[in-house]
Amino acid sequence: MLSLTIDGKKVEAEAGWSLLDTARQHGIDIPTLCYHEAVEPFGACRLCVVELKQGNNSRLVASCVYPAEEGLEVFTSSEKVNSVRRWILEMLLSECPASREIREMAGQYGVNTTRFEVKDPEEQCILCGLCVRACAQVVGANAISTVGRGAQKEIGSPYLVPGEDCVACGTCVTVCPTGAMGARFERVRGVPSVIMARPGK
Amino acid sequence: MQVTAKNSADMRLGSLEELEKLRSELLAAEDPDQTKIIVCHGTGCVANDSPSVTKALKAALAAAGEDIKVMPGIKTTGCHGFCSRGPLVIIKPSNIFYQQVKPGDVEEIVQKTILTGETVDRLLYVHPQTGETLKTTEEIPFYSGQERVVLSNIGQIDPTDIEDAFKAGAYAGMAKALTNMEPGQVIEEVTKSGLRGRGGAGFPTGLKWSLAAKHQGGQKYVLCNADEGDPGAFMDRSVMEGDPHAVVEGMIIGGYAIGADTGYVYVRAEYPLAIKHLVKALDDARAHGLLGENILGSGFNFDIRINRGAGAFVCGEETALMRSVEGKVGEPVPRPPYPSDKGLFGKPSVLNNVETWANVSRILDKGADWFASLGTEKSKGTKVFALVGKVNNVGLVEVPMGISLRNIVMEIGGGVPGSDHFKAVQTGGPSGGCLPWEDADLPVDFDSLIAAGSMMGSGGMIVMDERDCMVDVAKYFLGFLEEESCGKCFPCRLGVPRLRETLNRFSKGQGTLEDIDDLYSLAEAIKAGSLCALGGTAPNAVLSTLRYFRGEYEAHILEHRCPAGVCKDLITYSIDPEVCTGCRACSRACPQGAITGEKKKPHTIEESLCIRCGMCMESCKFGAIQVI
Amino acid sequence: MANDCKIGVFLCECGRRIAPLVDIDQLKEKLEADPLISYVGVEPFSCLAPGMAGLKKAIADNGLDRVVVAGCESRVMLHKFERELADSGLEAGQIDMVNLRGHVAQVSDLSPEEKAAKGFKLIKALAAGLETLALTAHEKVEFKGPAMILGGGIATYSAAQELSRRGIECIVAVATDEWEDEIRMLHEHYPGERHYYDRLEAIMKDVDASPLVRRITVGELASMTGRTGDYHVTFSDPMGGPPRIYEVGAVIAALDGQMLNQGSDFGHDGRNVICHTEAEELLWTLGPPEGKVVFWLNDYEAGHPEYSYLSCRAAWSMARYIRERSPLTQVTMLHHHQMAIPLSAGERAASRKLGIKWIPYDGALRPTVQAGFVTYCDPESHVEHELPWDKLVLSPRRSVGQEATKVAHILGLEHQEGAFLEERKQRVRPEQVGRQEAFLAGSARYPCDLHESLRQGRRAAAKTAEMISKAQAGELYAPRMVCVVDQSKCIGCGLCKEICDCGGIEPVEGPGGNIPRHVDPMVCTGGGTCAAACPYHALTIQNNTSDQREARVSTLAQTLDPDEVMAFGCAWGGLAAADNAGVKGMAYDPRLYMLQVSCIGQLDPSVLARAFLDGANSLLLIGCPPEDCHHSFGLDHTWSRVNLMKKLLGLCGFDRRRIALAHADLNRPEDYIRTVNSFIKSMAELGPIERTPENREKLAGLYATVNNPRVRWVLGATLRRPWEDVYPGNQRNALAFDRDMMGVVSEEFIRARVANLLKEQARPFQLRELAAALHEDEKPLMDSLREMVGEGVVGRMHKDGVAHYVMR
Amino acid sequence: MAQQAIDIDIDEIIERYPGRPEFLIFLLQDIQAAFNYVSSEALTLVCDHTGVPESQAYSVATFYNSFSLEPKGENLIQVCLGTACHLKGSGLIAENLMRNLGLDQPGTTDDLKYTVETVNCLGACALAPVAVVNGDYQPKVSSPKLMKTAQKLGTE
Repeated sequence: MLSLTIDGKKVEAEAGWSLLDTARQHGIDIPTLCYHEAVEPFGACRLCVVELKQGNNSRLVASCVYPAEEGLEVFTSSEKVNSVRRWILEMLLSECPASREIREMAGQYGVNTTRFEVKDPEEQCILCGLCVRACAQVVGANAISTVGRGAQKEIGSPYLVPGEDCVACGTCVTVCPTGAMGARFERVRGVPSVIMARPGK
Repeated sequence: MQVTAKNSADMRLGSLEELEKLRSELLAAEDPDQTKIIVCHGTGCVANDSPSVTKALKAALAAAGEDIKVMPGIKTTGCHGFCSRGPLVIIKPSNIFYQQVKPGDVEEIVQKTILTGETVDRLLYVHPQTGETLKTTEEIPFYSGQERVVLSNIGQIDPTDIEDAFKAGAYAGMAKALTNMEPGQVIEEVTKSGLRGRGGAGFPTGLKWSLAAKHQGGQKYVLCNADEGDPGAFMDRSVMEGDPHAVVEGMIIGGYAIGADTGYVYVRAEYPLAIKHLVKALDDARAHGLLGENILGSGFNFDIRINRGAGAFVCGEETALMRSVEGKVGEPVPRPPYPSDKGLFGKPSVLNNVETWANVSRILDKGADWFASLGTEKSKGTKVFALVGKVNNVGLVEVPMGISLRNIVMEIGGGVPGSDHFKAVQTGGPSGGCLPWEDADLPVDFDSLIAAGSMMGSGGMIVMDERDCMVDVAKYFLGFLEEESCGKCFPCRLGVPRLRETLNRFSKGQGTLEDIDDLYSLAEAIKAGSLCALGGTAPNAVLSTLRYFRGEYEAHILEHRCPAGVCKDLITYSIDPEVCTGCRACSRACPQGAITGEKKKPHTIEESLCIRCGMCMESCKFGAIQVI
Repeated sequence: MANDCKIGVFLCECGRRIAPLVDIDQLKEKLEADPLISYVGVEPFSCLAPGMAGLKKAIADNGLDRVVVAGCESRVMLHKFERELADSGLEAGQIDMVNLRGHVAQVSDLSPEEKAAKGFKLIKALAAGLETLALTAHEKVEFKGPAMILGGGIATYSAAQELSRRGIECIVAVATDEWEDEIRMLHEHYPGERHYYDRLEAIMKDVDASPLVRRITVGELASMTGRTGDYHVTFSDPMGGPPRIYEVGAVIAALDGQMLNQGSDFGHDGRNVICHTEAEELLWTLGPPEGKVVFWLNDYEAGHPEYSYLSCRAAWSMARYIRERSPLTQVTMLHHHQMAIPLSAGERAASRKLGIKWIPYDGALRPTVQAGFVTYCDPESHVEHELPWDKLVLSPRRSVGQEATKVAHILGLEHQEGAFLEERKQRVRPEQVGRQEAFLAGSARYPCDLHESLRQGRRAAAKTAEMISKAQAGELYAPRMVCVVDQSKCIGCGLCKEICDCGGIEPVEGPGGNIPRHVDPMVCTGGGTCAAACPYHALTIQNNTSDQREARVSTLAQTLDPDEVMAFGCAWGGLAAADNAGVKGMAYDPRLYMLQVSCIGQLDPSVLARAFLDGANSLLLIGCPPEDCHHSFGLDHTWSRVNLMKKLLGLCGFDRRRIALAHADLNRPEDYIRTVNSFIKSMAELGPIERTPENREKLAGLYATVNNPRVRWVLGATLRRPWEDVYPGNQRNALAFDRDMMGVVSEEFIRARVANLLKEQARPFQLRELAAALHEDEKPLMDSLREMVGEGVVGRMHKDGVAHYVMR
Repeated sequence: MAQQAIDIDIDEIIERYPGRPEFLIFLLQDIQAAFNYVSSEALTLVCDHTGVPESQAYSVATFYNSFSLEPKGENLIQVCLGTACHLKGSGLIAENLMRNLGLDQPGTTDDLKYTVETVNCLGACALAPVAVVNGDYQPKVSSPKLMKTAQKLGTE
């Protein structure tokens, strides 16, 4: 048993629990986008950042991957934390304005408009990669992946055409936090199965 | 050569003694009063066609044949550092330093210097300020001002000849470590030396090793980060090209210290020569039993593999690099778990960069105290810098930690062309920042650079003058990082382009002072929120330029002008009628047909058509075209 | 039956997404009060490390061997629970999930108490299903005998090489034992690829040298029977001796397609106007021709633009061959202006250096062949040109070829007359099927070049080898939920094999004689429409049986309020759509109670009948979209089954609309909601079925009828067959057939009710009494009774002159 | 570069490395070097060999700059955009070259004759601005110089 404090509340945790696990177990809510219980944590969206204070120096870590440690002082919604979240959400508003989920979440942080120019008003995808990881880790089909890098990055099946590997189970659509996968689904979902070549059919 | 001829059947060295025996034999075999002609074959000089110089030399010597008493040896070496003066030819032992040698000059060199011993003065280096002609390397401030530890052998040895390296003491430190020291002692020694990672962050190397070493047994790895991505930095390349053995030796020592049996060198594919020399070095080392099973009879097994980078700057980040070695997409992963616990293939791993490994072999050879005696309290030893940009002596310099910017740029670097000061010095590559002339006396070491809002980085040092726009520079680095961001974590993927957007507006003369405040706040969020160092340091370029050159920003925003005359949208090209000869070169070059005028009469530029491509300026032989 | 099992239920609070919306405490109480359930736990997040630890502890402390997690989508999370709870001794099948969040909490404005009540009913139903689960042991798959490569295609050799590389023994069954012959004839299948033959030769030598490869010369393939790991392959003897039978563990078929010549409409004459195979032959025997050679890449005109890539590559390599050896020969490539020239930059440069001309023609105008000239229209200038030739080389016509077709037929690979044998990967999750990869290699699969068919050979071999090595290590298990045959019940009618194309059902000698079937568990995907069709209930999906479904249905039906509607959703359609509606928090009629099936086709009519029998007033089946079934025509078959149910409901005097089949696209939850709301609305108008004794009796009859082999047989006849290409199956003289079917159904309905009654009362009945009791006319009753007496099902005795009937 | 071998046996390349995922990048690099792009056929072969799912291989192939999935031109012109070169106007040089060849961004001309790439620092900062044409360094280039060189190559 480890003991640490989250937002001043003393809590206990087992070795191997992440800060997010621990917080949730004790009813403390931390926002997430790229996190889903069914797959390994990824630490990409940085919305789940929390502030660790050791003496007078502090730093932000992603609670979904950072392990609970004895005596940690964790703050899940300090000003520093919220500023990071607000900026990310504001940028997401301009990046994927079509996503209702993002607008709602941003609203909760008082972000209702964005100072940045909107590239594509139809865009919903935040590139959290949940669909990709679910396809690999939950379904085992490995039908989709990230394509390209950085700002050009997108999600799709090889050569961005419907893939043989997709079994059209829709897991990616179900785990998608923004509804982007639904919009993309027709472009990756495999064609109806024709019977497979095999002896004795 | 002849020495090893007899035991060439099996060159494997079974013990420390055998190594030292071979070393002394090789040294003994050297003829002291034989002249040696050293030709630089670093990438810089090669690009300046030094190979043909070598060819010409061989021919000339052959021609001169019988007139020569002792036939000089020709040695092609790695980079001498003084790249802007290449091709370089140095005559040993007298160390006569010839620069910008063309194949045509070779005949004269042979006739004069080799036969009669007199110098060819027109090939000597002339001090840009004093104007005096300097004969030998020792006299040239570019060299005399340096303290060469990592670079000590580079330019002296033939990197493709391991025996030449032996003569220069290669593998002595490694032999000492493997035969007379426990792994623990090795780590102690490195810790004692106070060596800090030369890759950028300056993490204490000894500490890093001990973290990996504490895992008892099991598979472990050491890695060498040779994915030198920082634009304007080429120290690591020169080390690998000029003295690959220093790196190999260092890695063997590291492997022994933490108990790893495999090393990986992750080297940038853009460095073909470096890869070639590394491969050769590894083969030779294996042939001499310095890699493989039971090295020097110590019972320690170790070998090194080479991975070529595939073109992703982010792979300079250690976790990303390891993913890349695993054949995966080079995206960083969150830490903890730290590589020293779960690194390559999930095994404890230690990653250092080329210069660090090279330092390790020196430390084990000369001792921790010697190393600790160099540099400052918190930053021990020396640092190699790639001194580039608006500076007279462009090239590689190695100096003790803590010496001032002024010293490096104005003394060793020979100052800024056409100016008595620099406008800014950019250190630390894209992660670093720009330091102003006011900071010229800043001691260059890890901590003071960070305090000044920049960082040591891998050692790029880009000198800028008044014609360089700080907004443009910041924009450049952000553009670079936007290109190179892996796109995994949101703050970096989304934030960096947004920062650049704002700067774009500035460089168009748009934007407001409020934007600057937003810039600060967003930059802080990116620093704090990003997953890896690439994102975490991305805003430095903006922050540091804002800190020291805010005025220039305001000039763009408020007065809609670019003081340095760089930002396209805020400048106009014009032709000075006094100077213009009406030669038509510019009007022919102009892709827009914006330049008109009769033959032999001054031309004019129709501004509405001009796209500011600069073609006219480049094509004008008389410098008649200026930017306002 | 595992009636002594201990079932635990774990309720997730899921942050604020379930807990406050559903009254967890009340739900907990209800469940704890239920005798079926031995333990109830509540976790903030069952799926996270802390929650998982809680589950494991509870399972250990209370010796639970069945678990229901009431949380979110089983499609997403079940996998994790199975993985995590494996070391608590729970296997797939022992854990089930209710989507409390997506089907209850998030999708209606019911009060927390009402939601708790709804959750209770769903959970209890699953618990009942788990109670009925009879867990079967893992089936280990073994390979008896080596792998065999047959069919004689060139991929034979790459496959054999790969197998021996991976240390797998294999038999190569070929027609000739001289591989030089093979190479000599190769241009018939792969013209223009001579540059590759050396490598091929190396492969063949390699194979020859391998001690693991046994090469046999055989006649024609006669038959193949068996299942993964245990096949019997029979060849006719080339010397005319008795047929030879080989016992092998795996089979790889290497089949090459055939190159046919173009017809005279392209001027083909086999002398000066020739096709690739002939051209290759020419180069091979006489060497490069003199004069003007024109390659007309006429695949567009031949109706197969998609093959132009292959033809162009072949033509290019022949063109190179000619120019390199005979510089005087002029070579021109004439191609459709839309055709992309598949040459790399380097090849373009080489082509330029070799002076090979590439001339595009306007595709709108078909070039015409005259003696010595081809006339074409320039796409730029639209001017007509004549291109002179001494030899005109046309692209070949590509077909699967007789040879390949014959073999394919015996192996059961043929799925469409004359079409190439390419077939797609099954769209089920990898863990659902034991054997993913096609074992077929060669250009008979789809037109491809030599390199590609060799690759296919290697791939097929690699996949086979993986399986065999896994089996040798004793680590190859068949999937848990696949069909099994109860040999004691199976009469070998072959209906299952006829309707199920997942291929799991093992072939038998000859045209389906009365030999009990087997299922190849490595191929069956567990769709189970075959099981639902078996007239004798001889087929079942192990660990996911109809009994389990009946148990669920019955329990749920008993707890449902009159206005509540029972539904089934398939994991690929209805259920997934419901999940996605839940994720989006879209509200819909809360009176829907959805149970999950992995394919709507696995719903046996007996399950549907059970629902009505035990209290359901209506039933909605939601499958996946038409032609989108991931198993075998599940939706189509259910369509027929629902029609049967409608007939019977009619016979009972109930509204036929009480059961309906629908389909939903998982990506269109809004459509799904429309479906649900409209059905429930119409059901509300109907009101409930009165549970009078009379109605009960009829429903019992209904239930008995759908389990009647004769009825199931007729139903089976209506099910869509794989070769039928319309949904929901061809209707041949629809009305006549329907009349016959109705006849059978109503007959058996009456007989069933009579039987039920006599059994129940266990006393002699007069016709009059029977008619009164069943509220039927005496006439039809009389007919049925006479038959039943004739069959000896019912005994007839005379008491004071009146015939009395009693059950035998 | 102009003279790429056109009969390289891809299977020979594939067999250079053991069939393990960590050799994915090695294989892609060798194929890129040999054919100056990675065709979909090649990618499939690599996946078969290494056992990496196609989607992941595709992801890797698109993540790293050094791989191209379309054929590159006969002549490869790389302009260095390192800091030193940038300060000496290499950005403009690249723009001008591309405009001259009718490209609006780095890439390959329709006739597959030229491919223009911008590269990060080549470490030849002393020679800034630097371009590399079919492998040869061009020290201190200017727009006119580079265009002339390109023209010359085109007429070969």
